Amino acid sequence: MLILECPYCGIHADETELENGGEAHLTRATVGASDEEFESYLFARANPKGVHFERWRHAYGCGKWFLAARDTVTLEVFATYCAQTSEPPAEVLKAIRAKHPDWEGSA
Amino acid sequence: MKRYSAFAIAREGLRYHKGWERAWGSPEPKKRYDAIIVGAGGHGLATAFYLGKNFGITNVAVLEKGWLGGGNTGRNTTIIRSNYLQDPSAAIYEKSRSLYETMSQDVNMNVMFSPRGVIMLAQTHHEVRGYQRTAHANALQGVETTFIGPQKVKELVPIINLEGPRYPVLGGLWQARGGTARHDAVAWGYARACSDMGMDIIQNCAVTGIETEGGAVKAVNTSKGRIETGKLALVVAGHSSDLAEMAGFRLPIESVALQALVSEPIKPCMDVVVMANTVHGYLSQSDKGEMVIGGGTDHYNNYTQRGSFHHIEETVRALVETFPMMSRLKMLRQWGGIVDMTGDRSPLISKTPVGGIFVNCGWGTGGFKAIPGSGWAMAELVAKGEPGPLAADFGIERFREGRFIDESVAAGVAH
Amino acid sequence: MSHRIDDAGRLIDRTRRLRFSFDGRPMTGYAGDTLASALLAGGQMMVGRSFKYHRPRGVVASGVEEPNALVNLGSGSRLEPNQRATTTALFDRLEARSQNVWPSLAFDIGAVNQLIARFLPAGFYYKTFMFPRVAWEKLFEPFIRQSAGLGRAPDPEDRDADRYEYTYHHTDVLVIGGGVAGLAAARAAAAGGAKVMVLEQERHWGGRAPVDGGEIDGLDPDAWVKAAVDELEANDNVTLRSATMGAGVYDHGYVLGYERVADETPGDGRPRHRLWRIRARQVVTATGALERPLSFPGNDVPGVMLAAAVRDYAVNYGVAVGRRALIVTNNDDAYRTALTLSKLGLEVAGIIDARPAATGALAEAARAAGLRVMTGKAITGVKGRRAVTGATIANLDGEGGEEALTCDIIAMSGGWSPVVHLWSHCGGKLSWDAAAAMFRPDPARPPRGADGAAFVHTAGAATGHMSLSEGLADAHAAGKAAAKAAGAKATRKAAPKAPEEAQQPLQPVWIMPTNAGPAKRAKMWLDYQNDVKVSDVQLAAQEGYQSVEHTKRYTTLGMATDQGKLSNINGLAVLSDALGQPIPQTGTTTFRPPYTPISMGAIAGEARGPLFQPLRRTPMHDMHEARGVQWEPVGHWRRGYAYPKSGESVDEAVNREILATRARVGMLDASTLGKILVKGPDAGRFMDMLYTNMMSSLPIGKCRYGLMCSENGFLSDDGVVVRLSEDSWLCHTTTGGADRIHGHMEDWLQCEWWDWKVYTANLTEQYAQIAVAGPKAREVLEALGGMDVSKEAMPFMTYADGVLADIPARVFRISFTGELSFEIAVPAHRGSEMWAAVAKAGAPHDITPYGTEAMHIMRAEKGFIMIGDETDGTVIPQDLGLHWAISKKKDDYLGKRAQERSHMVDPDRWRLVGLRTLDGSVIPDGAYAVGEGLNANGQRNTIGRVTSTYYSPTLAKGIAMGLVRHGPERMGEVIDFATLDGTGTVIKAEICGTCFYDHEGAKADV
Amino acid sequence: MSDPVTATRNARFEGFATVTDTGPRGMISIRGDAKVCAAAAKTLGLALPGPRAITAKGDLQLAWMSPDELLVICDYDRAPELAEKLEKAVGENHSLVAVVSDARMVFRVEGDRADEVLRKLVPADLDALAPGEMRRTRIAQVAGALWMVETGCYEVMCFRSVGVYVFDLLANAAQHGAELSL
Ligand SMILES: Cc1cc2nc3c(=O)[nH]c(=O)nc-3n(C[C@H](O)[C@H](O)[C@H](O)COP(=O)(O)OP(=O)(O)OC[C@H]3O[C@@H](n4cnc5c(N)ncnc54)[C@H](O)[C@@H]3O)c2cc1C
Ligand SMILES: NC(=O)c1ccc[n+]([C@@H]2O[C@H](COP(=O)([O-])OP(=O)(O)OC[C@H]3O[C@@H](n4cnc5c(N)ncnc54)[C@H](O)[C@@H]3O)[C@@H](O)[C@H]2O)c1
Ligand SMILES: Cc1cc2nc3c(=O)[nH]c(=O)nc-3n(C[C@H](O)[C@H](O)[C@H](O)COP(=O)(O)O)c2cc1C
Ligand SMILES: [Zn+2]
Repeated sequence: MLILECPYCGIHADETELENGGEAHLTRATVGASDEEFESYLFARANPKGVHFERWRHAYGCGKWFLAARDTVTLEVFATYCAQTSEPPAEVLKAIRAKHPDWEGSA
Repeated sequence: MKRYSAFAIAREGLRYHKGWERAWGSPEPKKRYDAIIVGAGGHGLATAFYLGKNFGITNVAVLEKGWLGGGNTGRNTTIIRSNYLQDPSAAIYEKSRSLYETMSQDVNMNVMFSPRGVIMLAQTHHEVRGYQRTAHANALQGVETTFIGPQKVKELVPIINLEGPRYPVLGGLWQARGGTARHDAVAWGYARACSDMGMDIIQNCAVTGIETEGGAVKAVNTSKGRIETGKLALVVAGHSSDLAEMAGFRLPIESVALQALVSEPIKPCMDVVVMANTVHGYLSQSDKGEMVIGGGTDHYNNYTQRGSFHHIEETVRALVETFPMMSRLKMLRQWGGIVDMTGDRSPLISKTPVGGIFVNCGWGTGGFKAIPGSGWAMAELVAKGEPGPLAADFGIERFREGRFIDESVAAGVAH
Repeated sequence: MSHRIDDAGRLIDRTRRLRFSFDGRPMTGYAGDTLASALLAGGQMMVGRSFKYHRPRGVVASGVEEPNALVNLGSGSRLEPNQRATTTALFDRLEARSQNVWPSLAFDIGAVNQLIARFLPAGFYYKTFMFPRVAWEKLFEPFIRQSAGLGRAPDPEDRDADRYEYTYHHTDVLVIGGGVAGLAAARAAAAGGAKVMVLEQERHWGGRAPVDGGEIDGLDPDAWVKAAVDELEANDNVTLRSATMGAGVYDHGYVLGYERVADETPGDGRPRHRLWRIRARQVVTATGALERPLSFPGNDVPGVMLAAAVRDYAVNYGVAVGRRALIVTNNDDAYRTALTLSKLGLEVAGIIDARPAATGALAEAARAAGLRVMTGKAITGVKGRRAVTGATIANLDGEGGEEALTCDIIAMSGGWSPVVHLWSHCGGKLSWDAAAAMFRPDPARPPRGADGAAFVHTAGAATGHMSLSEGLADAHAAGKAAAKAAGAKATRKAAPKAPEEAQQPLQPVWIMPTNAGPAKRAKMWLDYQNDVKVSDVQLAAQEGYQSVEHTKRYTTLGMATDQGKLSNINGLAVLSDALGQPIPQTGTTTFRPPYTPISMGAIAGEARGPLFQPLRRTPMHDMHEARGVQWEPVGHWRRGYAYPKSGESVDEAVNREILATRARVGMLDASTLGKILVKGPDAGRFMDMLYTNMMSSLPIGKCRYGLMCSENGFLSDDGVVVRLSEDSWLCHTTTGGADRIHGHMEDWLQCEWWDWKVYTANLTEQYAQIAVAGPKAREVLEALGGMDVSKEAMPFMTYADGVLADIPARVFRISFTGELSFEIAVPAHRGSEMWAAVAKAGAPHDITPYGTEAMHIMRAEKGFIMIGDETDGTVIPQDLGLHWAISKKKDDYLGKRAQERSHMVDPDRWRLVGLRTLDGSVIPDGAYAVGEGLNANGQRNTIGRVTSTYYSPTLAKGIAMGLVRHGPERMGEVIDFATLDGTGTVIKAEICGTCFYDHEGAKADV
Repeated sequence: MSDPVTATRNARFEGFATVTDTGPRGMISIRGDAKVCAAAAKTLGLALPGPRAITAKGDLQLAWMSPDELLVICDYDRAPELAEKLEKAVGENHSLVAVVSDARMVFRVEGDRADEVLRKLVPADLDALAPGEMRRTRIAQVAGALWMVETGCYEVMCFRSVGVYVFDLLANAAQHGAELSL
């Protein structure tokens, strides 16, 4: 029963107020992309044991999507941040490294 | 291996059971095997069994990071059925179901396959049509199912409330020879039979790395050292992405928690297995008397073998509504497993970008029933390097081609 | 004979006598009794039978750990199977019945299993019942099933007479356990200003201390507990809940509390149970410790009990379970029982202490009280079958000759195990304390919360501190630490103090006598309820079920309703011994919630009957209901399927509705259709990405049918799009699609095209919408008055805003039936008013309300697709011949790239056609068209399937659409649809166009 | 012309707290950036609410719904006219103004133990709900929002189609004998 802070409302929302949207920071591949690129965009998932960047929507709140860096093994949440970014901001990476100094980034 | 039988029990009973041997060995790993299977769940062990039985390949090791059968094989709600919609699914699940019929004799351990029938309830017109479609498909696929009306449902499931205030039962898809089996015994039975064929089942042996050379597998590194092989089968369910990453590729897999629970044991009140997909719950009563109950998955990536309680609530609500007598039973225990969900919710039995490495995963919430059939098909793939007809459609390339095997279309979940 | 002791019983009220019955026998007890104490007071030693061998079983414990005393409580709509007598508060007219007995508790047929017990060791069923194959299915399994289970299944036709509810609670510190440790922790936490909640499963506070005695801050424990509770209750920051169990600890500080509100007052109208969904920043588990049995032969005979339980019954309930007790122990604590009993005037046959010497203060006190203490000894056998009559003793190793003693109860203590369950639920790890022979929480490996920091602490006996003085100090520190971690101040208050007690360490004794041979080991019970014995665990080890998890599953150790509270530690010690490995290497099985079983009713909460799921009602819901509508659930909505008149079948009603609509005019409640407003300078561009069609070019005031696909290329929704103004579009979606599609739009706008200037608003619920369809539709609207609805003013596929029947309305000229048709949207609060107005205006034409089924059939007659019928998540628009709705001019739209993949452009894909049966019959729903031969897996080849198939009342014959391989190229060909009648009969159907009615579309465009 | 009717039409339940349907309310949804929101607030003569806040003057209320969304709550009859005014005020700025009065319902829960009714149904921490704060959250199985009117009085907003469900939930939770007695 996770709790995540919605960066827009500042609410520590209950999991049941949220909706998960899968892996974050995917780059949309579309017309013009190769079959491989398109397949990878739609299906190949990091699914790591450890730090995962993912999308959440404050569905029963402000309705906004936000992103989270969360550990899939300990369920620790390192940070939540706004969705309008194509890669994790520096302070998010810093928050992760503070806990996992040898974390190498998402594969 | 000494055979199990009533006679053996009588003999041992008289001498306080001193003579029973180990069910399976506990060897140290050799330097090299012809084939290594990672994961001693049902699928891994069945793969090993059929490698030996169908192809005579017995220089095989099954590596298991924990205790054998301790993954999803040891924590599922044991529903066995083959009334799938799409041809490739129906083929492999029916093969599997038919192998369950003789599994006890095949492995000489009573796995208690109990073909007492499975009903999938239809509670909306849409579901009625979906299941009628499945019944039509099954007839052509050689899977015996029928669409039954509400009264027949009530006869089979006396505890059901047909007139639920929200979703009255309009009928159901009935597979008379679906049922359940004793999940642990499936793993134990295969382990014992594999061990008897001379295979090494090595527990507490986690694979931590995969060595490749020239695009093909060379060896695995494990918590018990390095072991060489030319054929490596990854059969690790929820951990598949982890192993794939060791070999340098990604899979269309996400790992999420699926939960189950049991009630306290009560006197028999329901023989058949019931699945209610509209409201999200399914249950059966075990031979010990507990109601074995499952529901939906969590929606976030998770490796904890726990899950979020609101799914339990949702499932229990659904069941109390459909089977009102459940209200006064108690939940005894709840648990979770990490299931491997693919992009189309159907499994992978496939070659991979690395030579000699094969994957069998993606069974998600419904692979217990597939264990023997999947092992049969996987053994063929590993032995020959190419899939046979049962596995042919389950290759990873289908995602590139857009050729999905989507079972959700007929309605609901897939346990 | 009464078993009551005169001057004891701190929890009972002797002035309030309660009547109850056991197996129909009338009995009495006192207010404050548990069912178990009342049964024991009435001399009822035997209370049930075990699962496998049907052995006679009596009460062993006094609390949640009880494995034997389970009863069917109540009857009819209040029957509760497997109710634990030790935690059931007695109430007047309570009815209890023993379980797993037939025909009766005293004479039970199943007991024959005892005679062959030798041949029924752990896992015997895995080794037999395999031959002949059918015998398992037809003979053995049915037999095993018949004897399964314990309690009675409630009658399926009875409805639970009670109600249940949930509640949420948020707290800084949650203390689970209201013993002296819990209370001390709560005081420390509250003193720092933290918001504190304390849960205690029992109805009274204080835990063991009031029975065990001692002194806290100079007070006797009872007095201290009372003062502590008063103090906490007076504190605004503190919430105390008794009769509320901490059932489970979950991720991120979520804890389930299970409150038994009205168990003892059935029918008083209060919720029976309440499930607390608690979010705690910090949790302190002060859950105490549980006493372990000793494994000696015959340790399951009724009358063999935990030593502390014997003491509890005497002190708390004034019940002398027997008159002459034999104490057997490996630690000091059981001496308390001996002393208590003798102080109350009961006989103590002796104290068997496994340790070579007993030197502690309690042992000295026992000797001083004249009790016989025998050290280095073991019980080697128990006399009696249904009740203890005596025991034999010998040296601990079994040697040295046996002595027989008479006694009517045996009070055993194998040491204490901290209750680590709640610590462990969410990942807290344990370490083995060899000196104290217990697993205790390892504070270095705690459960961690959202911030990665520890969120559970333990206190008192739950930490492993078995003395009052240490336990209180520990609890105070835990409360202080928890408050601090939750952001409150740390108190400066001192911890409560208790005098130090010198204790002699216990000596682990896992089987007794230690030299017991196979026959004796087969009589030493570990798991009473599931009949697991020492010999079973040893057999598992011998057969290679070495992991403790394998042993559990092979023997069923710890899987009974008590979840091994008594048996697990003893079992794994036996296993470790058999494997010759240290106990920590064996480890424990996984602790899972709930701590003790909780009712499904509570888990379902208020969500039953009408509150089971939200029911979405349209503004006209009640009007349909009043008309006797046949409902159909569509998602959470309820839509009218048809409106049968009295004496009419549903099918007849559907046909009548269609004919009336086609001949005159019909009306449909279309309010559930999604209505999403999309607005902004970039809205056109966005619409072009969302829909496969070109929507940016739609002229203002016009409507256009559109398709939406998922990024995977599959058709996901359809509906009419309306251009409202230069920068705004109104998108109609399917009923099920409204929320999903709105979410989908926001997803793309927020997460991909966040620089596009587009806003959306889901206006679905703002409007009631009524479709008026049929040749007389225009006349109906004209009669409503207020708007010019002529063909000229409002051509097909346009809309207009205005006032209709004095209600502000937006009227669309769109048609899903193929008839002249208007859809009228009005503010939802005016919906029923408009419905009534339409009905009135249409009365001269006999306007007929029609339901979803009539709508489905009429659209099928027209060859219009339906999301969910023609589509199933695997179908792309190209399959449906909807090329005209896929813009070729656009560079991109969601799903476009996906539709270029090899399988999507495969010419062999099944494509939509109409199907006309040669004999006019209706093809069954879901039928497949068969091809030649079998595929590689031996399955019959198929070449297509029906997607929609109906009896068309308009054409008076069956019509269908279906997806067929190369379908559109095979017009006029006849194909075979397989039936399910088992005879191989096929239905022959000719491939035709999808439209069966008014090909030119003349009727709609008038 | 007859009156607009809500889904529960003057419903009222008296248990340990009182639950009432407050009748039709005017509501206007405004989407826009900070500038648009500020202009809207100014037009209404109300303070611009910060995150989660609801500001009020007379019977006019302005609620923060999300970073780019406000909700005006007013008299039912005034909504169309106010919406027009707002449209004008935000002018050419990219925005969306829509009357949504009929899409929602508002219930009032009153009494010394009013909070206990809500505690049973929403996962939000009621003790943390500040005066002047509107919490959007989940009410049992549907979306909703609530705010405190004054001590012992809350208003609860939900969608119209689930009005009966929410009313039944509130009434069920408020039954005599089911006090939490916190
Ligand atoms: C709660 C629940 C209910 C279910 N209900 C049903 C049902 O009713 N019917 C049905 O058909 N299916 C059901 N399923 C699904 C079914 O359990 C699984 O699909 C099936 O058991 C998968 O078997 P497996 O052998 O692939 O995986 P597992 O049994 O999980 O085996 C994988 C093994 O790989 C090991 N492993 C992982 N990583 C490594 C490594 N690095 N090195 C060595 N070993 C490793 C794991 O320890 C594990 O033992 C359910 C699943 C769950 C969780
Ligand atoms: N000398 C010994 O060997 C020995 C052994 C055990 C206990 N003790 C004595 O026991 C006392 C220990 O005090 P303590 O407070 O640590 O333990 P306790 O056993 O007195 O209290 C624990 C309390 O927690 C409650 N509880 C347990 N699990 C719960 C749950 N899941 N939800 C709600 N309530 C739950 C119990 O009902 C009990 O009231 C001292 O008096 C100590 O001397 C002594
Ligand atoms: C079919 C089935 C029946 C079960 N029956 C019981 C039972 O009667 N008693 C019990 O304690 N657990 C029962 N369990 C749950 C197991 O104890 C255990 O929780 C589950 O296998 C997951 O393992 P874990 O909890 O050790 O992680 C059952 C599990 C399954 C799959
Ligand atoms: Zn938010």
